[in-house]
Amino acid sequence: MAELSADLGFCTLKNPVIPASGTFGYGEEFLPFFDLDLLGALILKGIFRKPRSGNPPPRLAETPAGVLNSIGLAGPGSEKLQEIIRRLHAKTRTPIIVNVCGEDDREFEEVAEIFSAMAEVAMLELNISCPNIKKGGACPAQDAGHTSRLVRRVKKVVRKPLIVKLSPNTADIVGVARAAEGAGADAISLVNTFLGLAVDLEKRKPVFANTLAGLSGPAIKPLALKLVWEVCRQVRIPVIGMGGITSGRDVLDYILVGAAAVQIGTVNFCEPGAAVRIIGEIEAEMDKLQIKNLSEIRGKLQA
Amino acid sequence: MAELSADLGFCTLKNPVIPASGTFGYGEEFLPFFDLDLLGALILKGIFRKPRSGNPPPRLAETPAGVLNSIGLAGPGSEKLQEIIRRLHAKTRTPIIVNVCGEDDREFEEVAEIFSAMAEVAMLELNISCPNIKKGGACPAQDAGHTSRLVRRVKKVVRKPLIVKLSPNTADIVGVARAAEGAGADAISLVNTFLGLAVDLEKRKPVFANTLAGLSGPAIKPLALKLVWEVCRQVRIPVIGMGGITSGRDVLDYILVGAAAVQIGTVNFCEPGAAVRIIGEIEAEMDKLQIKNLSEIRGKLQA
Amino acid sequence: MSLHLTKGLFTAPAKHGIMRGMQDERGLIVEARSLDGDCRLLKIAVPQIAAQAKPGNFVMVRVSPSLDPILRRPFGILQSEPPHIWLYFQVRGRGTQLLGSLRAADSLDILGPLGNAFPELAGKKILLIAGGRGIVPLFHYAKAYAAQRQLLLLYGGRSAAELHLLEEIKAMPFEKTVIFSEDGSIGKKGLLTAGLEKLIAEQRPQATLSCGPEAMLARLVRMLKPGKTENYASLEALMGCGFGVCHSCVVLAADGSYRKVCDEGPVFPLEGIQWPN
Amino acid sequence: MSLHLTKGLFTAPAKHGIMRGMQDERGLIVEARSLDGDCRLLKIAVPQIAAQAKPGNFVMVRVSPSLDPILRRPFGILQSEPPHIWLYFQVRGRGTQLLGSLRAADSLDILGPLGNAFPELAGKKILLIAGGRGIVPLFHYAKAYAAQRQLLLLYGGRSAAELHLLEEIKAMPFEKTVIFSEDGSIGKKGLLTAGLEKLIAEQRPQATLSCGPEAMLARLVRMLKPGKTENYASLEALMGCGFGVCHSCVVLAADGSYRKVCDEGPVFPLEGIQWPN
Ligand SMILES: Cc1cc2nc3c(=O)[nH]c(=O)nc-3n(C[C@H](O)[C@H](O)[C@H](O)COP(=O)(O)OP(=O)(O)OC[C@H]3O[C@@H](n4cnc5c(N)ncnc54)[C@H](O)[C@@H]3O)c2cc1C
Ligand SMILES: Cc1cc2nc3c(=O)[nH]c(=O)nc-3n(C[C@H](O)[C@H](O)[C@H](O)COP(=O)(O)OP(=O)(O)OC[C@H]3O[C@@H](n4cnc5c(N)ncnc54)[C@H](O)[C@@H]3O)c2cc1C
Ligand SMILES: Cc1cc2nc3c(=O)[nH]c(=O)nc-3n(C[C@H](O)[C@H](O)[C@H](O)COP(=O)(O)O)c2cc1C
Ligand SMILES: Cc1cc2nc3c(=O)[nH]c(=O)nc-3n(C[C@H](O)[C@H](O)[C@H](O)COP(=O)(O)O)c2cc1C
Ligand code: FES
Ligand code: FES
Repeated sequence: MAELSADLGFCTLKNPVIPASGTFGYGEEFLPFFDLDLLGALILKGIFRKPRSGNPPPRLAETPAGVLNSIGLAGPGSEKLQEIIRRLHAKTRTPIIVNVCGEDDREFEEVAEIFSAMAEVAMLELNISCPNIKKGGACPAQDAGHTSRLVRRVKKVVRKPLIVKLSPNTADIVGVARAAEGAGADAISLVNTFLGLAVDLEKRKPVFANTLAGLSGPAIKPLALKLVWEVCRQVRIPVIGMGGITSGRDVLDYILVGAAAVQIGTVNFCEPGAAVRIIGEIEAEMDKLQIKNLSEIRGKLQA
Repeated sequence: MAELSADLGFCTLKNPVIPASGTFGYGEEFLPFFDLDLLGALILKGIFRKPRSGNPPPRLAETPAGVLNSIGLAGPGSEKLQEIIRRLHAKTRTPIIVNVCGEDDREFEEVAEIFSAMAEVAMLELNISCPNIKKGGACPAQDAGHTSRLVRRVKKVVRKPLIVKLSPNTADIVGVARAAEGAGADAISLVNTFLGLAVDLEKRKPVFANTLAGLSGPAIKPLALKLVWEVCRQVRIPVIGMGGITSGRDVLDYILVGAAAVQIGTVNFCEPGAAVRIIGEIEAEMDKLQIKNLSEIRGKLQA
Repeated sequence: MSLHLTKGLFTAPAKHGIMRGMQDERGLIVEARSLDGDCRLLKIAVPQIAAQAKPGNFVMVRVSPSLDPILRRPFGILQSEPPHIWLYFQVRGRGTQLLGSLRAADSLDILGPLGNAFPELAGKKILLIAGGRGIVPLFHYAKAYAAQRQLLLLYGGRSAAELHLLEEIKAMPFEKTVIFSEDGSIGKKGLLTAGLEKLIAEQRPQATLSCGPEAMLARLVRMLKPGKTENYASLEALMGCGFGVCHSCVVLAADGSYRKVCDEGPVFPLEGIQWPN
Repeated sequence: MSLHLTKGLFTAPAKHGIMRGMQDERGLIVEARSLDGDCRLLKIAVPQIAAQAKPGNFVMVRVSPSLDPILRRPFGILQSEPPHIWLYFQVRGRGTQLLGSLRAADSLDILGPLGNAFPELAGKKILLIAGGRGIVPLFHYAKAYAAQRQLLLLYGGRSAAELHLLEEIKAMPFEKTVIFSEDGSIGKKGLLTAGLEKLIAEQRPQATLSCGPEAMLARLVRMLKPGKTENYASLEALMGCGFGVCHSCVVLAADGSYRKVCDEGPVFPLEGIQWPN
């Protein structure tokens, strides 16, 4: 029987499967489907300081094997999320990760500080890569300098492991990853969504009010896997890979290129029980390939 | 009845549908399926000066709603292609476009000169964006400076309209497009394939000998449409859009964001008659939406 | 703008009762029927979902085992006769095309029951207003409650070819049934809203439950006198997940907040929504 | 390395005769049978393709109407009885799973007939060597020519569960049929190559036609004495298009050039290919 634990350095997860921010609601929604304790960890929908109503609909468009989203980080704000986390923590021992958002550096810092102080929170993921906040999809993770400044600032106020989430919409994702590492990030996660466009031929307008939106789902897997591989080879901190995962084999592909763990996003929408199916498939696949534990293949791609 | 002609400035095509280079062989292969005269134009598989055997297999991998390819531009070389073009030209009046490749700038120039001299050739497409030649996927179209130098050099020796084909694997596709325009390109086509990775878990190796490969097909459509839109807004020369087109509606999406014509690639593999189906769908869709001609919607996206 | 529920305006979503019971169940099609106007009727064995479905609930259906289309499609439950539910839908785009091509003995994944339900409105006289395929949740409601409630039905559509289930409706104990078609091919000619005032004046229902195109619901809200009847509508929206996690299905409420149609709805007080003019 | 055909080694591809006739035809499944070992037999009405199919040809099948999986899958033609062809395949990955779930009355797009064909070898005594589902094109050959040729069959697979069509084979006028299974569950125990030398020594065929796993073909090329028999093999390769345009299906030929299996093959002189050791 394969051993599934995933070593993040600063902690070990019971398995490498972590539902991704924005695709797993606030956790509780999945209680009808499975015991949350089965997960490696879980990440809550991105949170700002204050409640946000999000973008006007439509917020989602289906694309071939993917979705474009422009949710715009609708959410209840930090206060309300603290309550939700307390309630959730009472129901599961799985590490809870808070996805920290901000319109500016100060908000990132504030929100990070709030949740760093909560005993129920295991780690923070700094979402410096959301394409749906600023017009044109701009975000701090497109720039190594901004990333470095922001991570350094946040690190000063938090006492929890800090995962920095990167954007694929940059020329030099490796440079940004190194900047995050240099600024003290404990881990890196990638990718957030790719900037894409959908248009409404009848109205002759973009489908989304923000024009651009973020592409996720199976369609992006080959692109995301390439970026995760490149980053894994250039940083020493653990990397959490994601993009288009729908199966246990997909997870092992990410581990093979160097990821320590993975996140699964869009698949949670079309199959609420996906996380647990995937965990089962990882084990079955490892047994079939006679892989005893993840470190046996992690980063072992011969390229 | 909608009028389908597509205005490229330097010429008018009877309709906007052009099979893309590398996905339409040398044209003749499609004779069993339809009359080539039905096409707006057609582009032959990329050509180098000398015969090339291409990359070792596997050369193609299926991905969700897409394919990764690492064909490596196998081909018979310029001499043989001239014969092929003469034979093809005897069978169709549709404008024939030669996709010009090179390992270095000199080869691009040489090959362009050869085919510019052929009466049977209507235009040239300069393929400065193939990710399957150099290790790591490097190509001239990743850099505005290189693009400018190369296009200028080629323009000096050719007497035919020159389309410059861009790569999505660059931070600043608009900068590269402007560089091509400034250097005298008559039109721009985009996108070539996106760099992606596929791995073989059993062998713990990349699927492709070159490690990276190029992603095409429906999966990339939202990403490609975004890039085409951005470029269309920033250059004055005509733009030929492509990426994931499988239907008449897809074509009109590209026209709406500003493309003067489109190319269709991967769909030719899974449906040899796709081009003709798509031309029919464009007409039907235009009639339904009461669009009389393409210029009525070209670039009319209100964003 | 606030995301807190405005008490009173919105009925507390039945969510925690119903959502608990939701299942991702493998369904078996036991009957598939094609109807005029490119409509389909599917009878599907989903014992767990059927046992719990309440009128107004819907399901998310995986129309293909492949990754494209990747999202499920939402459909109302026309009728629940455990272990079966019935779906009734119109072929529109690719998803409904795929679903419409399935046949008896095919199986597919169904997530449900989802959403809140219509309020029970026990003992009231209720007018059901169905535009086209909006008949679905109202049919379910009528099947479940017609014996214990006084129900009226106002049902309209483009033409006879798009109005189905008329035999079944005739067999149900409606107090009165009025049919409209835009082209006059069946029932009275015109939009169903043309018959609304007369029906209300004559029958004096205490509540209305409606489902249909947005334009119809918008017209209703302008015609129904506030306070005279309690009015609820079942809404549609593009849905990514159907169980409250993607936040894509929002509709703008009268109080300026966004409401998720999938788990705060699909049934809302008609006046609680901002309708287009 | 050159891409010019090495005259003599490769038979000129029948391409221009056959490829002209290729069609993308809508096929109707008229019979679907499940066999042991996760194998399937499909009988499909494709009048145009069936009318032109020659032994050794194959088809590209669109296994799903959706964009995923996007590529067609190649399958040999087991038998052509116009207006029908038969496919015989093993469920392996997602494509064959989808294809294997289709039933009578389902329809699907089929491109063919594709590829060159086996040489006719009129008047010769021919040994057919089939490993597992490699039986497909050889079965077609035998059906077409058994009456006019002296045919021998050497057929092997992992176990009885993976060896099908034995009844049909028994009914065909083979001079001799030898069956092997790796686990001994049917016929002789072992790899079919264990029976090769004896069969050749006894029967003295003038040609061999083979199809099966790469390892089997590689073993054959080492065992068959050059010059003694004319040897042809039908190859498999990953295929993007099946009609010569994507250049993905190449195999390394003995002369160091790459050959496209789809239109320069799938039948090649056995010695014309570089086999792994
Ligand atoms: C709660 C709910 C219950 C529904 N119940 C029924 C029902 O019982 N019977 C029925 O026929 N239809 C019902 N619908 C609508 C049905 O979901 C859509 O017709 C279907 O999703 C279209 O899918 P498609 O792939 O065929 O179309 P697409 O190709 O996705 O789109 C085709 C057209 O349908 C529209 N559309 C797409 N998705 C939706 C959606 N979720 N809601 C409304 N319009 C949409 C698009 O805007 C487009 O105009 C319901 C929708 C909701 C939200
Ligand atoms: C000319 C030709 C004729 C064929 N005839 C038959 C036949 O008559 N019956 C039959 O059962 N199979 C036949 N095959 C093999 C068949 O095409 C593959 O089994 C099928 O494509 C696998 O598809 P999949 O989606 O199920 O598998 P995938 O998920 O794509 O892959 C599953 C496994 O199948 C292998 N595979 C994928 N594609 C091919 C391929 N084109 N050729 C060989 N292996 C492949 C993969 O490497 C992998 O190990 C033929 C192949 C060729 C090239
Ligand atoms: C609807 C939606 C909402 C998302 N919201 C967030 C978010 O709040 N914070 C964040 O960091 N990422 C968010 N993401 C990105 C995902 O976490 C993930 O990075 C991305 O979807 C890629 O993974 P996938 O291909 O498995 O979906 C969101 C994605 C989707 C589709
Ligand atoms: C197998 C294959 C071979 C290709 N060869 C070439 C080529 O020779 N020259 C070129 O400019 N582009 C080549 N391309 C890129 C296509 O022309 C096109 O830019 C790309 O596939 C995107 O369009 P699509 O999504 O419609 O396929 C190739 C693409 C594929 C899939
Ligand atoms: S459909 Fe996902 S939240 Fe409503
Ligand atoms: S499969 Fe495309 S060239 Fe052979």
